[in-house]
Amino acid sequence: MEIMLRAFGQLTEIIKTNVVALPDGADSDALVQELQKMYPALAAKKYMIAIDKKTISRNTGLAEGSTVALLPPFSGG
Amino acid sequence: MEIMLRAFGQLTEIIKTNVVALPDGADSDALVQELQKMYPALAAKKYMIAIDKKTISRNTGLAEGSTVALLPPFSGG
Amino acid sequence: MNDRKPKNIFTQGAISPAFIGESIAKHSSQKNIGAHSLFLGQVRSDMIDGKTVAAIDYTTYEEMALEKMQQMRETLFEKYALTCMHIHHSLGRVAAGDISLFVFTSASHRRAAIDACAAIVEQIKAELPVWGKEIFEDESYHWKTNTAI
Amino acid sequence: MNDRKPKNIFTQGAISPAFIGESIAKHSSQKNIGAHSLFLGQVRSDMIDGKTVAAIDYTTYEEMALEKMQQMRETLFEKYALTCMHIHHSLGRVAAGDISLFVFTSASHRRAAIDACAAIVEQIKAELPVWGKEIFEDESYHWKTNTAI
Repeated sequence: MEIMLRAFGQLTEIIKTNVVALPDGADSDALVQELQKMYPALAAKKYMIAIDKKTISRNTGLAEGSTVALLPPFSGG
Repeated sequence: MEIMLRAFGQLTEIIKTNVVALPDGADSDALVQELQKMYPALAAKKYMIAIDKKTISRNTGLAEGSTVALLPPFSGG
Repeated sequence: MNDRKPKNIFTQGAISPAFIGESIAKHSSQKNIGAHSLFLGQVRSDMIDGKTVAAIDYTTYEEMALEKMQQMRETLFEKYALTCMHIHHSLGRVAAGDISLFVFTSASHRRAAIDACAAIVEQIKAELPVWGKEIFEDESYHWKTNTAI
Repeated sequence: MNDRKPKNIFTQGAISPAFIGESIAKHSSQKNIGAHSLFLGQVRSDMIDGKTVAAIDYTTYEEMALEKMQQMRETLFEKYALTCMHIHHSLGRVAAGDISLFVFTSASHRRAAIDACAAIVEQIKAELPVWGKEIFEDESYHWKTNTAI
């Protein structure tokens, strides 16, 4: 299945794709593993994950067409 | 001796003089008694007293030319 | 003792929103400022005993108020890491909907600006010798009282 | 669930002091307002590793930020007796000395306006998906981090 990927802030410098192909039934942990394989620099970075605009606090299932965003610490204002 | 008197806020409606003659050595309690004799409506009013711009919290001596201000509760802002 | 003449804070009539905008603009050259906190007091058309407040007429004991404000300013600058503070209070008549108090604190970081602004507003309400006379639409009046909220 | 489209809070570039003045002026017709509290975030020319910040370039995850802001707004109105609240955050480049955040709360009484303003500023800093990239005078950069002060 295809996952839409969005990176923000500092992570835009590491992540260069906006689509990731994963086996059907993959979850957010699987996505992170795949991304770290593609972009080893990601492992050292601090970020939260949002699936379809909701941040998650534990491993969460993904579906075809889910939009996953990687959010480094916010620094607005 | 002569005391300069200033009234503010609601008390401007009661107190109509700006000079009060008192015996030499009179204190703020004596002034209040004198003012309540002149303006009986004053007795029912809430106010603080300032002598030469400093508020007092107890009976305080007055001197020739002291400026005594009667300050109803503040309501600025 | 500080013999310096206290800074004036009083302005005749309402404080205009354009003046507030200009005050903000003046701070753009102070590039160590990261946060501004502003408090504005606006005259409410309260209903009191069936009558509506049309304006407040403010008076003060000016010499005492300016000395008091100067003391409050010095204490505040000792307590909070402020870059600057500006206070403007109206005297005379201010119509309902217009602004009669403008408090403006600036600092490098937000906590100092926000906390100092909130603190000085409370002090102004409680300790500054200023009196408001609420004028109703029929020109009768009521002496304003300040509350803790 | 609230399906209403969230209100936009983002504006391209700096927020002008004149716009802030105009926002204040618009409230003079709301005669139940007694207090306004405003917070302004101004870009500091911080020195980082010997280089001076000339501007901050802000980006956001807009769809998520607007939904988040809408939730924060609803929670705030449940907690505080506000008349209104307006939030403006810059996107893109804002020069040092210019304003990138404008928070404006109004209420009948000061405690609600002041407390709500302080609360929403903290939430914006901590929970709104916005990122600031501090651009130095030589065009190199540093990713901004927010602090609790």
